[in-house]
Amino acid sequence: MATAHGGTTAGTSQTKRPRRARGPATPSRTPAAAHDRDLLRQMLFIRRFEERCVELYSAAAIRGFVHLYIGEEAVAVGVHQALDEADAVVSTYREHGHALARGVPPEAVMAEMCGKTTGYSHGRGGSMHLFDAGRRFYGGNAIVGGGLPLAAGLALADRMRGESRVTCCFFGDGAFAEGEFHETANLAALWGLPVPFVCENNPYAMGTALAREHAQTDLAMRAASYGMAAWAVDGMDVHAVEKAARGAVESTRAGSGPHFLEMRTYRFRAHSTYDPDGYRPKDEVEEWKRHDPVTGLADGMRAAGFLDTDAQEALDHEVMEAIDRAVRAAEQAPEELAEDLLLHVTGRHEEAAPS
Amino acid sequence: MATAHGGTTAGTSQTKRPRRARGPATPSRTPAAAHDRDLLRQMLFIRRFEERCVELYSAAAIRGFVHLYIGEEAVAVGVHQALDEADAVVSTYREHGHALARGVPPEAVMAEMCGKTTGYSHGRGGSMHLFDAGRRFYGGNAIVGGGLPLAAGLALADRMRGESRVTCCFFGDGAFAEGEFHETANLAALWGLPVPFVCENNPYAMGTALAREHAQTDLAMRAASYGMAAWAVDGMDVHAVEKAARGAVESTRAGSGPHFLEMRTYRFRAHSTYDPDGYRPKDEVEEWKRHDPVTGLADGMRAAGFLDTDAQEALDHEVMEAIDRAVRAAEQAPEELAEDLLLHVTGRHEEAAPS
Amino acid sequence: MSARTRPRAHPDDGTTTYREALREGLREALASDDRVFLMGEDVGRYGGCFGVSLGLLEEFGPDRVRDTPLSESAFVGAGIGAALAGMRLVVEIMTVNFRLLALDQILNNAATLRHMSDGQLGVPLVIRMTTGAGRQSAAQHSHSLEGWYAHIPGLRVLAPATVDDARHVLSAALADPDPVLLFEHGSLYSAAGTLDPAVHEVDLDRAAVRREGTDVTVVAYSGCVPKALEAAEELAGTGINAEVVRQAVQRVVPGADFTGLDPDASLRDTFEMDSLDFLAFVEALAALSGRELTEDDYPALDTWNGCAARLVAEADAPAHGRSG
Amino acid sequence: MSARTRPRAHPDDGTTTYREALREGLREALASDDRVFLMGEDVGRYGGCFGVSLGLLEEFGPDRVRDTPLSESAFVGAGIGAALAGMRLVVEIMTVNFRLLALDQILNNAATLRHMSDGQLGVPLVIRMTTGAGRQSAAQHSHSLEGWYAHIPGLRVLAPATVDDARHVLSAALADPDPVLLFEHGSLYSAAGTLDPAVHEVDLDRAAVRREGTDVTVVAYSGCVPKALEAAEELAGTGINAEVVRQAVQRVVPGADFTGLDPDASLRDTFEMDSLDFLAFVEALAALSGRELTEDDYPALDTWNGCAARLVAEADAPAHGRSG
Ligand SMILES: Cc1ncc(C[n+]2csc(CCOP(=O)(O)OP(=O)(O)O)c2C)c(N)n1
Ligand SMILES: Cc1ncc(C[n+]2csc(CCOP(=O)(O)OP(=O)(O)O)c2C)c(N)n1
Ligand SMILES: [Mg+2]
Ligand SMILES: [Mg+2]
Repeated sequence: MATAHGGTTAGTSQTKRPRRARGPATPSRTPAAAHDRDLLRQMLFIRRFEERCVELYSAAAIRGFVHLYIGEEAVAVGVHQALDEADAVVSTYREHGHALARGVPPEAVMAEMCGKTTGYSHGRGGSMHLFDAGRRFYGGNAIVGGGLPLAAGLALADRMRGESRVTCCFFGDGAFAEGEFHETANLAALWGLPVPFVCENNPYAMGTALAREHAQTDLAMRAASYGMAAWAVDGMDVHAVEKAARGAVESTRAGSGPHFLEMRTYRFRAHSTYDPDGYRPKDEVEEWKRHDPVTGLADGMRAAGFLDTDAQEALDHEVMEAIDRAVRAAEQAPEELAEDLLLHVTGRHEEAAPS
Repeated sequence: MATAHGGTTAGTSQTKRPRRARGPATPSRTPAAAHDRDLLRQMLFIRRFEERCVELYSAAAIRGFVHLYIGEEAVAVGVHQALDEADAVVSTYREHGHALARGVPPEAVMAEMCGKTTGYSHGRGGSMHLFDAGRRFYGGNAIVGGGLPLAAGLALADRMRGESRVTCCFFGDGAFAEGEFHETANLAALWGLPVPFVCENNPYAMGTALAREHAQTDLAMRAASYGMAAWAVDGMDVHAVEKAARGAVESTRAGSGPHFLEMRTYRFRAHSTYDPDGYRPKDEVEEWKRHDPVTGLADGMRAAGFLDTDAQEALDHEVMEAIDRAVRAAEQAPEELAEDLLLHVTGRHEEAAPS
Repeated sequence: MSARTRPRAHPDDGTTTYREALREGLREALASDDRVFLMGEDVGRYGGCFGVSLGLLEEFGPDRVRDTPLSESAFVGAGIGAALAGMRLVVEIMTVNFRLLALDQILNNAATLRHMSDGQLGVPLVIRMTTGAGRQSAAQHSHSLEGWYAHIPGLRVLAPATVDDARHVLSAALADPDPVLLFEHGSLYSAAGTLDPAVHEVDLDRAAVRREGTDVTVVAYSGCVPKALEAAEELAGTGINAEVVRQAVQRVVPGADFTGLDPDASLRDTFEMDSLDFLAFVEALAALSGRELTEDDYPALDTWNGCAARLVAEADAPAHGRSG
Repeated sequence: MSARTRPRAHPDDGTTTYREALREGLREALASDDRVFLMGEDVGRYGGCFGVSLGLLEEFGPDRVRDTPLSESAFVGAGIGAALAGMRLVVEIMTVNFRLLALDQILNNAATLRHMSDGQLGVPLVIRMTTGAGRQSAAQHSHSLEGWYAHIPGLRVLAPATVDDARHVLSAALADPDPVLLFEHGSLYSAAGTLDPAVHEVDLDRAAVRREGTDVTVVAYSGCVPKALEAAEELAGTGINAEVVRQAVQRVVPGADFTGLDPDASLRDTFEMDSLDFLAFVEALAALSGRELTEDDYPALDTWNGCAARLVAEADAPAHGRSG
C-alpha cells in the first residue's frame, strides 16, 4: 500500500507510478517494470534517508538512540505491498523503514528524529517512537518484544467487530527469545487472531549471534509448533518477501488465523549508534552485502530492461530532493517548549483517541 | 530416593524396607514386591495426609490457600525414585506430594500447614511455601511458573562446578503458557543444563481446560521444539512414571542437557479449597478416577501376589499412625510470636545460607 | 464455599455485598455498551478467581467474558491493544501479585503511549485486581502495591472501599480516557452493606467524609475504611468523636483535592501523607524535640497547632537523627 | 564511540572514570573468588551495553562472563537460583526499564525467599543496571525506579555516585547475604575522577559528607551528587557555603544512619525526605501558615529552627489544604 516517498498521504503503488506509460509496451513501461521501479524507489528512499540520519547524528542534530535498518529494506517494503490502508502495523525501535514504507511523511519522520515539534510525536518520541494514528502505525517500541501483545489486542478488536483488517507485527530474532513472544504467539493462534507475524531474523540481537540466543535456531519451525502456518523467506529479495507476505496476509485476512514469516536478512550497520560492532566477522558482513536488496533489485531490473542510466539518475535525484526537503523542514521547525512537557500525560481534559 | 513416610530423615527406598525379607522368596518378599510396597505406601501416605488436611481446613486449623495433589500421587512418587539426595527439587504451590516424596518429615509439613513454628518455615510459609534446604527442596512457589528460572540457576551452578547433580523442576500445564517457561526452556537447552522438567498435565489450569489454554495441546512435542528430548507419560501409572523419570534423569545427569516429561495426570479434587469445581464434566472426573494411581497399583500388586488383606491393613495402619502423630505434634506446637514477624527479612546479622 | 455466592438480583432493600456490587457494575457496563468486554484468567467458566464475574459468561457469552491462558504480560498487553483500537475493556488479573508479570506492559505501554505519541493514542483500559494481605496466604500472595502504581504518571489508581464505591466505580473508570487500575481488597468481597439509593456515581477526584466527627480525623482507603469506621464507633464509646475520611477513590497523590473537608484540616490531610508516613513524621518531630511521646500525644499532634504547642517550644534541644 | 573506551590499566595518578572503576571492581571480584561470575545480555562479546565489562570475556572466559538470550525473567531468576546454590554472581540488566520484565522474580523470589523459608535460604545476588534519564531516549528508556525497589523489604538498593563508590561498591555488595540492586546512572559512566588512595571500601549504611559547608545542606544521590557539588561551587561564589551530603550508597530508607553528620542536621536529613518530598513539605508548611515563600526563605526553612521561626508564629491563620 503505502510508499516511502516524499508525498504526504498513503497511496497504493499503482497510483504512484511516476510517469504514465503511454508509448508502446517496452519492458520499462510494463506494469511489472513500474512496480519494480516503485519497490526500488522505496528501498532507496529508506537507504538514503538513514544515511542522512547518520550524518545528522554525527552533527548532534539527532540524539538518543538510533537503530538503522540499512540492509533490511526489502522486508519493510515487500511486506507493505500486501497491506491495506485499513490494516494496522506494530513495529520496533528499528522502525524508520517500517514507518516510511507505511507512508508516514518523511518530513514528519525526520522532524521527530530531530526532536522537533513538527514530528508526529511533537519531538517527544524520537527515533524509537514514531507513531501515526491516522495511518494505523502503532509505533516503535523501545522494549524488545513490547509491541507483540499490542498487536494481538488490535487484532482481537478487529475480530470481535468482524472487520477484515489485519495487524502486521514486526519484531526481531532476539525478541523471539522473550516470553512475551511465546505468550502472544499462543494467544494469537488460540484465538485465531488476524496477525501476520514478521520476524526479522538478521541473525544478531545486539552483539549476540543467533546460535548463542536460541537452542534451536530454526525459528519458523518453532513458530509452527504453536499451530500456525510458518515459513522462512529470503529477506534480501524484495520479490520473495512480497510474494510471501501476500500469501500470509491474504490467508490471515481470510480468517485462517495468524501466520509467521521468518525473514532472513542482515543489518549492514552496527546495532545502534553506540555500537563499535566488534562481534561480527568482517567477511560475514561482506558476504551479506553481496546480497544487498537495493542493488540486487536494480541489477535485476537492468537485466530485464526495466532500468537504464537515465532512469536510475532520475530516481536518485527524486529521492535526494525529497530527503533534502525533509531535512530542511526539520531544521527549521521549533523545539518543544519546556512548559509543554507535561502535555498529554493524561487525557482527562481531552477526547480519548479515536478508534 | 526419599520416601513419604513417618521418619525424619531422607533415605533411599532400599534402606526403608519395613521388614527385612528373610524367609523363602515368595512373591510378596521379592525386591520387586518390596519396591511396589514402598511405592504404594508413599502414594497412600500422600493421599491420606491430604485427606486429613481437608478435615483440618474445615476445622480452620489450616488456613490460606490449600491445593490438593490427590490423584497425582504417582508423579511425585515415581519421579523421586530416580533422584538422589544430592539432587535438587523445585516445586509449585501444589507441593505437599513433592515434599513428602522428597522425605520432608510429615511433622514439619503438617506444622507448616497449620502455621506452627515447628514447620520448616516457622509457620510463615504455609501450604504454598514448604522449604527444606537440607534436602535441597527449594520450595513451593505461589507464582505459576515462578520456580522454573530458579531451577535453571540451581542447575547452572552445578554445571559450572562440575557436579553431577540434577535439579528436578515440577510445574503444570497452565505454567507452560507463561513466558517464563519458554525463556527457561530455551536457556536450559541452550546451555545444556541438567534439569529434568516434569510437566504435570492434569489438563486444567484452575477452571480453564487445556484446549482453552493452548493453541496446540501436545506439550511434549512443543517442548521438543527447543531441541530437548521430550515425551509424554501415563502419569497415573507409577511404574511408567518411574521408568520415564529414570531415563530422563540418567540422561540428564550424564550431560545430555535438559529433558522434558509430560505427565498426563488428573486432580481428583477441586483446584483449591476456594473452588466449587463447576467447570469439569462429572463423568470426566469419574472416568479418570477409574485410573486412580493408588488403587491401580494396589490391584496390580494383589494380582501379582504382592499384597494381601493383612499387608494392606498393616500398611493402612502404619500410614494413619504416622499421620496422627504429625497432626498431634502440629496441634501442640506454638504459633509464631508477633515480635518474630520481622525475623529473616534480611540476613545481615546472620550467616548467608550454606550452599 | 460461602465466599462464592451465586449471582442474585438485588433485594429491594438495597442490601448487597462488595462482590455483588462489583458484579452489578460489570453487568451494567456489558449490557449498555457493545465495546465493553471482560478478559482474564478464569473470568468465565470459573466465575472469576474470587467469584466476582460468576454468571456473566452465561449472560454475555465467551467472546465478551473471555478466559485467557496464564500469560499475564500478553493478555494485559492485548488489552492495551484492544483499547487502542477503540474497545472499552476490563482486564482482570487475579491478584496484584501476578500483576508484576505484566508490569512492563502497564508502565512502558499503557502509561506512556499517550504522552509519547503526543496525544495521538489513548489507552482507555480498566485493569481490575485483588490486593491486600490478611488471608494467611504468605508473602507471595499478600502485596499491596497501590502506592507503586500511584507514582506512575499516566495511570489512575482506584481503591473502592464501600458497596457504593464498588457499585459505581466501574462506569467512572470506563469513562476515563486513560488506564485505570482498580484495586479490590480481598477482605472486602464478602462485606455486606446497603446501597445508598441517592448515589448514582462516584467522584474519583475528591475525598469523602464517611463519618462526621470533631475530635480527630482518620483518613483511610480500601480495606481500612471499614476498620476505621469500626474503630470510630469504639472511640465514640470513650467520648472521642472521630471523623472518618475515605480518601478519594483514587489513592491520595499530590494534587488530590481536600477542599471539601473541614477548613481546620488535619496535618495528615494537609501533607497528603498516608498513615505510615504520618507516624514517621510525628516520630521525627518527637526525636527532634527530644521528647518521649505517648499515645496521649497523638490527638494533639494530629494538627499543626498541636504539634507546635507540644514540640516546638522544646525544639532548642540538640537535634539528633534517629539512629540505626 | 568515545563512550566506549578500551579497557586500560589505571594510570598511576589514580585518574579513572566511573565506567572503568566499575570494571576494576568486577575484575577484582572475578579474580579473587571462583564463585563469582557475571551474566546478562551482551556482557561478553559486546562488552556490556555501556561498555562496563569490555575485555572481561577475554580475561575470564565465556563461562564466567556469560552472554544470555533476551529473557530477563529467566536469567534474573536463574541468577537467584545460582545464588541459592552458593554462587556469588552479578547479573546485569541493560537498563532499569527492562528490569520490569524480571520484577516478579526480584520481588516474589529474591526478596521473599529468606523470610518465607525462615532463614533457610538466602539470595546473595547482585543485580546491576543503568538508571536515569537525560540522554534523550524518551519515555521507555528514562526511568529511575530506585525508590520503588527501596520500598521492598529484603532488598538493598545502592546507587554509587563517585568513582570511589564505583570502584568499591561491588565487593561490599557481594559480601551482603541478600539481594543487592546496583543502580548506575547512565550519565555518570564517562565521568572522570581521581580515586582516593585512602579509600578501600564503602560503607553501605552511612551517608558521607562530600563537601563541608555551614550554611545549607544539600543531600543527593547517584547522578545528582556531581550536580550538587557543582552547584555548591557556584554558590560559594555568592558567599553561601553549602554542605553536600552523599546519601548512604544505599538510597535513604527508614533506618539509614545519619549520626555521622553534624548534630545540627537539616530537616531534610532528619525526616529522611528526598528533595521532592522536601519541597512539598516546605510548601505545605507555607500554605498552612498562609505565607508566600520566596527563594530567600529556603536556607532558613532547611532547619527545624528556621521553620519554626518563619512559619509557626503565623500558624494561627486558618489552615487550607492545597487545592487541585
Ligand atoms: C526488554 C529489552 N531488553 C533489552 C533491550 C536492549 N536491546 C535493544 S535492541 C536489542 C537487540 C534486539 O535484537 P532483535 O530482536 O534481534 O532485533 P534487531 O535489533 O536485531 O533488529 C537489545 C538487547 C531492550 N530494548 N528491551
Ligand atoms: C502468575 C500467576 N498467575 C495466576 C495465578 C493463580 N493461579 C494459581 S494456580 C493456577 C492454575 C495453574 O495451573 P497449572 O499450571 O496447570 O497447575 P495445576 O494447578 O493444574 O497443578 C492459577 C491460575 C498464580 N498463582 N500465578
Ligand atoms: Mg536481530
Ligand atoms: Mg494443570
